[in-house]
Amino acid sequence: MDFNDTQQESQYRQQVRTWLDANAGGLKPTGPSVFDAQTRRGEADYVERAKEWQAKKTDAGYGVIQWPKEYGGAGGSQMQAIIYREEEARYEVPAGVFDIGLGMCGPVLMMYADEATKRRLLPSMARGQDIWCQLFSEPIAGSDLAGLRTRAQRDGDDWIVNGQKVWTSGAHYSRYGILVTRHDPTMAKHKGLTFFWLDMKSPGVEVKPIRQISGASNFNEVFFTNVRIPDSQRLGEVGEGWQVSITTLMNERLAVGTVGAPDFKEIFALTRRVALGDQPAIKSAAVRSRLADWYVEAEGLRLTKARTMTRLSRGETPGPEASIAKLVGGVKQQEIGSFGADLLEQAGAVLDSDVLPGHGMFQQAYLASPGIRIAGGSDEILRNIIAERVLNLPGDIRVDRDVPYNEIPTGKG
Amino acid sequence: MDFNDTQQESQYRQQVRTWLDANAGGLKPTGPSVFDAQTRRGEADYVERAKEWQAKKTDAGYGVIQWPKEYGGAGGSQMQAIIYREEEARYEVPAGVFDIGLGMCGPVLMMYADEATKRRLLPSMARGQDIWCQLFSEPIAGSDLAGLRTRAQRDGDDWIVNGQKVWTSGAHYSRYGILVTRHDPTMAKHKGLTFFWLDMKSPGVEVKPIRQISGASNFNEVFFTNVRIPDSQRLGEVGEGWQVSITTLMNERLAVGTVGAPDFKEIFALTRRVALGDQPAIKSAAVRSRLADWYVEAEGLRLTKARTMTRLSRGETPGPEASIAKLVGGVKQQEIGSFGADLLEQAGAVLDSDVLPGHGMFQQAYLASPGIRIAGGSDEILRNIIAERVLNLPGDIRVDRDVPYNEIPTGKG
Amino acid sequence: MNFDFSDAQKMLKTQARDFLKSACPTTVPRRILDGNEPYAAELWKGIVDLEFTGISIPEQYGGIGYGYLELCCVAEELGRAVAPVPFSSSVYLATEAILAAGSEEQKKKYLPQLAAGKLIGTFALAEGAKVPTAKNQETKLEGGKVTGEKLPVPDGDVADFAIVVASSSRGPSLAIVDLKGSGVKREAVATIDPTRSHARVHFSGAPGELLGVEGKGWELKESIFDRAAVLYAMEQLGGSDACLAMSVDYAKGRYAFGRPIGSFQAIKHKLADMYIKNELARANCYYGAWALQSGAKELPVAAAGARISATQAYHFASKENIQTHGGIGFTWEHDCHLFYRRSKLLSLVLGSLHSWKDRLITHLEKQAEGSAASAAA
Amino acid sequence: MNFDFSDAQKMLKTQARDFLKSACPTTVPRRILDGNEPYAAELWKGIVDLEFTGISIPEQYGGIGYGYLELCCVAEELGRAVAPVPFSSSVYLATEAILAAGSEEQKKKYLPQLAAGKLIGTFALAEGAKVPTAKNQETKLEGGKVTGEKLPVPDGDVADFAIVVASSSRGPSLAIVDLKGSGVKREAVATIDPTRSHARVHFSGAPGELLGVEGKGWELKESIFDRAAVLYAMEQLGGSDACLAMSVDYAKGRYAFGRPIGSFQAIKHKLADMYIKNELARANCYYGAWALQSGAKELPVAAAGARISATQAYHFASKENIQTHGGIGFTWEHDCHLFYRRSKLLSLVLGSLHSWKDRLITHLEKQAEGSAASAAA
Repeated sequence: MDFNDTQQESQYRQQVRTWLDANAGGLKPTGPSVFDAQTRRGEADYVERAKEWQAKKTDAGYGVIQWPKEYGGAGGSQMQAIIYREEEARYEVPAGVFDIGLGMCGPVLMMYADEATKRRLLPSMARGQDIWCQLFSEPIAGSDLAGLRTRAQRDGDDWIVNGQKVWTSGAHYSRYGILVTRHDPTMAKHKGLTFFWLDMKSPGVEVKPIRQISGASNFNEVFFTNVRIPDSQRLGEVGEGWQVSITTLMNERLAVGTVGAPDFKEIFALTRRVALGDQPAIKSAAVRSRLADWYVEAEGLRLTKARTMTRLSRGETPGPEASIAKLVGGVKQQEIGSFGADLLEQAGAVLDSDVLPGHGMFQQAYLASPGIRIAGGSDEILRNIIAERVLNLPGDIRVDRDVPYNEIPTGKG
Repeated sequence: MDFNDTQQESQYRQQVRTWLDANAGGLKPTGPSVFDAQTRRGEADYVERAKEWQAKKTDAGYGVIQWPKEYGGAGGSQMQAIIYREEEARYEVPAGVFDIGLGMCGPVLMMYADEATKRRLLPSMARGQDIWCQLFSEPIAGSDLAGLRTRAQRDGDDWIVNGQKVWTSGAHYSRYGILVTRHDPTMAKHKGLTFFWLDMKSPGVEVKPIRQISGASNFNEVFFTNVRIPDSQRLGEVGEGWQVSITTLMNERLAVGTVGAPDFKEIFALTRRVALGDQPAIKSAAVRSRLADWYVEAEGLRLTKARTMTRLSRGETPGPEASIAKLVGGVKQQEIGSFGADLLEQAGAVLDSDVLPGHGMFQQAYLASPGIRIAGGSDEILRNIIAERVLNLPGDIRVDRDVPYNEIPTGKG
Repeated sequence: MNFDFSDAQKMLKTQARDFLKSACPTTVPRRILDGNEPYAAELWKGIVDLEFTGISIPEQYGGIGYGYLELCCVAEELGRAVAPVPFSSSVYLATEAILAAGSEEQKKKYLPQLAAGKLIGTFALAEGAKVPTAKNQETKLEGGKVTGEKLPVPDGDVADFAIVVASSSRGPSLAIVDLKGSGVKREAVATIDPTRSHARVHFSGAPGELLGVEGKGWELKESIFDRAAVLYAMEQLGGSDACLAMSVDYAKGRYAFGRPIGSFQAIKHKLADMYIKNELARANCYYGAWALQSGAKELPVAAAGARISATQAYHFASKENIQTHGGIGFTWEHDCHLFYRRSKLLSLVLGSLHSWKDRLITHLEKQAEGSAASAAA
Repeated sequence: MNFDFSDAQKMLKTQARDFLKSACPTTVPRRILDGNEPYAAELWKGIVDLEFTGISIPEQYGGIGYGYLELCCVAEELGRAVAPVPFSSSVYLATEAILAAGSEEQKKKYLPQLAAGKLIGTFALAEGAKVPTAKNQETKLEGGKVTGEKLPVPDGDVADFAIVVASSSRGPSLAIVDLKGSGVKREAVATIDPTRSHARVHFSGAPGELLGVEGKGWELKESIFDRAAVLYAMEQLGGSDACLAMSVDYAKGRYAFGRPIGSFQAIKHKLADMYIKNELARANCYYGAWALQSGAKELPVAAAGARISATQAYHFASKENIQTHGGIGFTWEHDCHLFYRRSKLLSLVLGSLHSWKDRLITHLEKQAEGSAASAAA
């Protein structure tokens, strides 16, 4: 048992560092990270810089390391990709823009698209030229994705799509998207689905931002009005849409995961800085007790990830760790945000960090964390997944199976 | 809003106090109560003393105050009964032995037995001469009581009963019991049940004590082998057993409830007595935080009870408060027991209070509390009850309705 | 025993609820959230017209001289409606402070105006990111002049006057300062709940009129906060109830997997827990109300109990209400966050849960020592 | 990076598990629970024959000189089996203490015997109902004689010798005392877990052989406890895993309302939470194991992390395992309480969660100050 690289790994890491030192925009400031409210101000620039950086990486062989060369990857190993990610994380570089495309859309295309399509679309995706988004959830179909309503009707060699998607990250700057639709509402809900990729510039596609509690807009609503999609853009057979979606979601579980700051590091720093009575808050046994809880949770997640990495490096497929990371991390951040605000007493209500320099991060986290507990699989859904897929406990009783979709009760909607 | 008696009430309270001072065995020691492991040592005496005390009360008109005189009660009001209970609680008198009889068996007899039976059985029950028990749960039917298996087969004017009951308090010193059985396994589970009262001395009734984790034996298993019960002892119609049981359980929800010591008072006293570092444990902010949580819970329960009393005094029927008291109280006692042991570090493991005078109570509570969280409705069942009966949320999906009982899946059992 | 509100009090409560249903649907706090108004002026006027601002003020000072149980009824409803008005600052804090410590002259001067809503008052304690103590008050009161900075001051940008905690040569004292007068600079600051405005208030030799005994300001502030804690707790209880009602309603109407989400135990049991916390908080709050009304010696303990349990209940209810709503629940457009924000604000305005827990145990220790002493005597 | 046990280590673990499956089914701890034996002698002999008692002891002292990762593998399995043997006292505490501080002579004298199971050792710290500190040790070491009383001493009634924390004129020191020799009176005491025997040990001038530097006993005890914390945590992890397995198995086979209780979310989600706590504890425990094996400077922090997370996981798993089983779960006849008792015992034997949390944060503060200092330098 050790935390050291193999010789090859450390050589590769060294090589990566040298390149990053020469090409990345310098190291991140160490110490507690600063919270980024992620409004859409300056987002366009950010996306541009991200594209440039991705292109640069790709030219240097660090683009999508684990993908085959013919699809725009570097033909490297899973482990090299991990090492690169670890190293890049230490630098100030634009990140996150391509996660959904490379993490979910790419893999699904590789499995279901024909060779020509793959060679046409994947390289520009890998290089960051074309950003992709994922069009799954609907107002009526969140946790119950298979309950989706968006219709696709066959029309000669095309399909006509009408309906609405929601919670689509990056839809407003995406060139392409993957889309699951219902082609037959008279079939059982999981059987009547069909999957496509589409050009987001197609006539009839309209994107509207969703504003979250935190004020940020990380998501969109996407409306489809008589959108034409050639049958050649279908992924999987007609009626196979659910299986295709599931494969994609499996990849999401790996993509989703680690919840950002504030975490233990930040709350620990705060409790050493602010006073409670006559001494720093950290001297209070009550504060120490909470800190210890968060420390072992944060460490538990960090080290669970290390166990996953170890399995990956052996070519094994990882388990449900990502679900755990989001489930534990979301609740933890909500508690930490709330506790951080409490430490300032009345002043804990102040949100504006210009008014209280060095503060505001915990208040922002208090407002952002409810979204973490819901997006990409709610706490409740993740517990079901762990119970059913890891512990093999029985599924919930289903009343929506083997019933025509259009006869399943929907209440008000 | 006030906590004072009305003039009548305070007169009655005064009268009760005078009588108790003259007749009860003196006041309880104040301060934190001492935990009673309730083994069966000396139980027989205890039961005898309880019977004498109940008889004495009855002669003085304090037996079952709210019952009609013709059934052995004092024909008093609900409120007088409450006042008497409040006052008696301050004295050293044997309690608890008649709760099930008077709280559950009596009421169900009043509703379903014929006049002659009532006049025959209720007075001796009220006077404490005959103790009653309740024979409901079975190994296969706990939370799912209606899943019970004990068979009653018609034989002329009698019924022949075979099967097993479990968790029967006081069965070993009870003269009579109320019993729910299945007379027809081919009917739907809730429809094939029939309810009786029976003489516990009937041939074929065998009582075996159950030992709990705590070492105490508050419950019994009761086995029935060809036990004959005259049809005249049936309560409710054939097949009406479920409705009769439900009425009884409604009364149980009121009977069950307040969880005993250790509670806030005891853990508060302990934290003032034992040291943590150089000062009393109560000076630790971590300890204060936990204490405050328990205080508001304990007060919340005490004052919720006060709200119930207020409703009772107006002749209204109380809600689900008792469920709350047990649900919150059981978990609270488990935490307090565990925390109380932790305060003594290594010595917290010592169970024997002869070895560590003044301790042992919290360790005993740690061992006894798991039973509280399960007996008389598990935490999970109580949450269901609150969700469905108070918040009117939909019931769980049922797969055991409208199916013949003997076709319902039972797994291993 | 009669541990319940009277029929008259319940009628007042219904009146308040009905009024707020029509005068303060969630579109009103939402308007303040999204717009530039510091508070809903028309709603404030409606509340004043109903004389809710004068409930605890005796008739000889222009009030209607009801008791605190009546004020509690109104507070619960204002909390339920997430009302965006300076009621708490002006009534629970400023009015109570003057009732408690004001000279006859001060009472005559301020109370009628407060009752009539012609003046809005507030209370200025916090001085930024630190736990306020009797010793660390940097704002000074010297020669009738107040100097220093208070942040955040609830409604500090709209209030006409503030009762300021300031250190004089005799120790912590309370001073009434005209916020529209000389030597006062104030600017609104963004808080976690934009439906209730807050300000940074800077005093440079602003005239300060002593309230109560000089040097005894901290004890006074403590007793004012004990009383206010009960009233804020009632607001928290109302908000917490509103969250439970929203969640239950949504859980019945929202379907997933072909059934109402309220039929899943993950949701059912979450809402059962919400109900339980609310009921325990309600019992503690009513006890606080009783102690406030009857001036019982139990008030400090009862107030802390109400404050702690209501804070915990509202925190749980407001966050799990969002969780119950799922995706729609964390959007700006949905009402869930109005309660989530208000819950946090109310949990901080009189000091954090941590401080109130410490306060509760301190009082219980005193009680225990007291009874031990009396037993010994 | 390779954050996992080696194949050889996993084989040892499997060997230990298979052995305990047959040699220590729950009927064995149950026998100790209900009977009068202090521990399962035949099981102890089997463990000794497998040389588990010699894993961490170098070959020159009669051990087999494996590393701590191997010992961790065995510890996890002993915990899973709720093994009623003095392994932890003799191996994690006594053996480790002598390895850490023993003179060459002491090592030669004790280690081979400990490895061969001819001697059982233990560690005597607690002196009744108080948190042990460097200052409050009332047991004295004067002129090579130990006087005082230790309570409770794990396996104190069966151990051949104990390493006793005692105050000498130079300060807290460790002394090896022959518990069968003169000046020692001992009596078994009932604890929350009768499957592991404990004693009150009274010393009246019992000969005590100094272990390590006189006056440095407390630092020594701290480092011994850091190392032992990892090993106890592995036992806690094993027990916690066993509870999860029991619960899952029961939830699948037990039917209510015509369906397995494991299909109700109240149970499913409870068990999911159990799994999560166990996985987080596992990660922390493995980290502790790594630090112990590699003698990393992170040991004190890693050990506290392992200790805290494993204590929390086992507490949750053992109590909710009973809850999952319902009525049968709180009967004496069912196995659930074996784990519930052991969980509590293990959470106390090295000091409570509260102490370890404080210890963790203290180390983290030192680290932070250190890194700040080095940054400044």
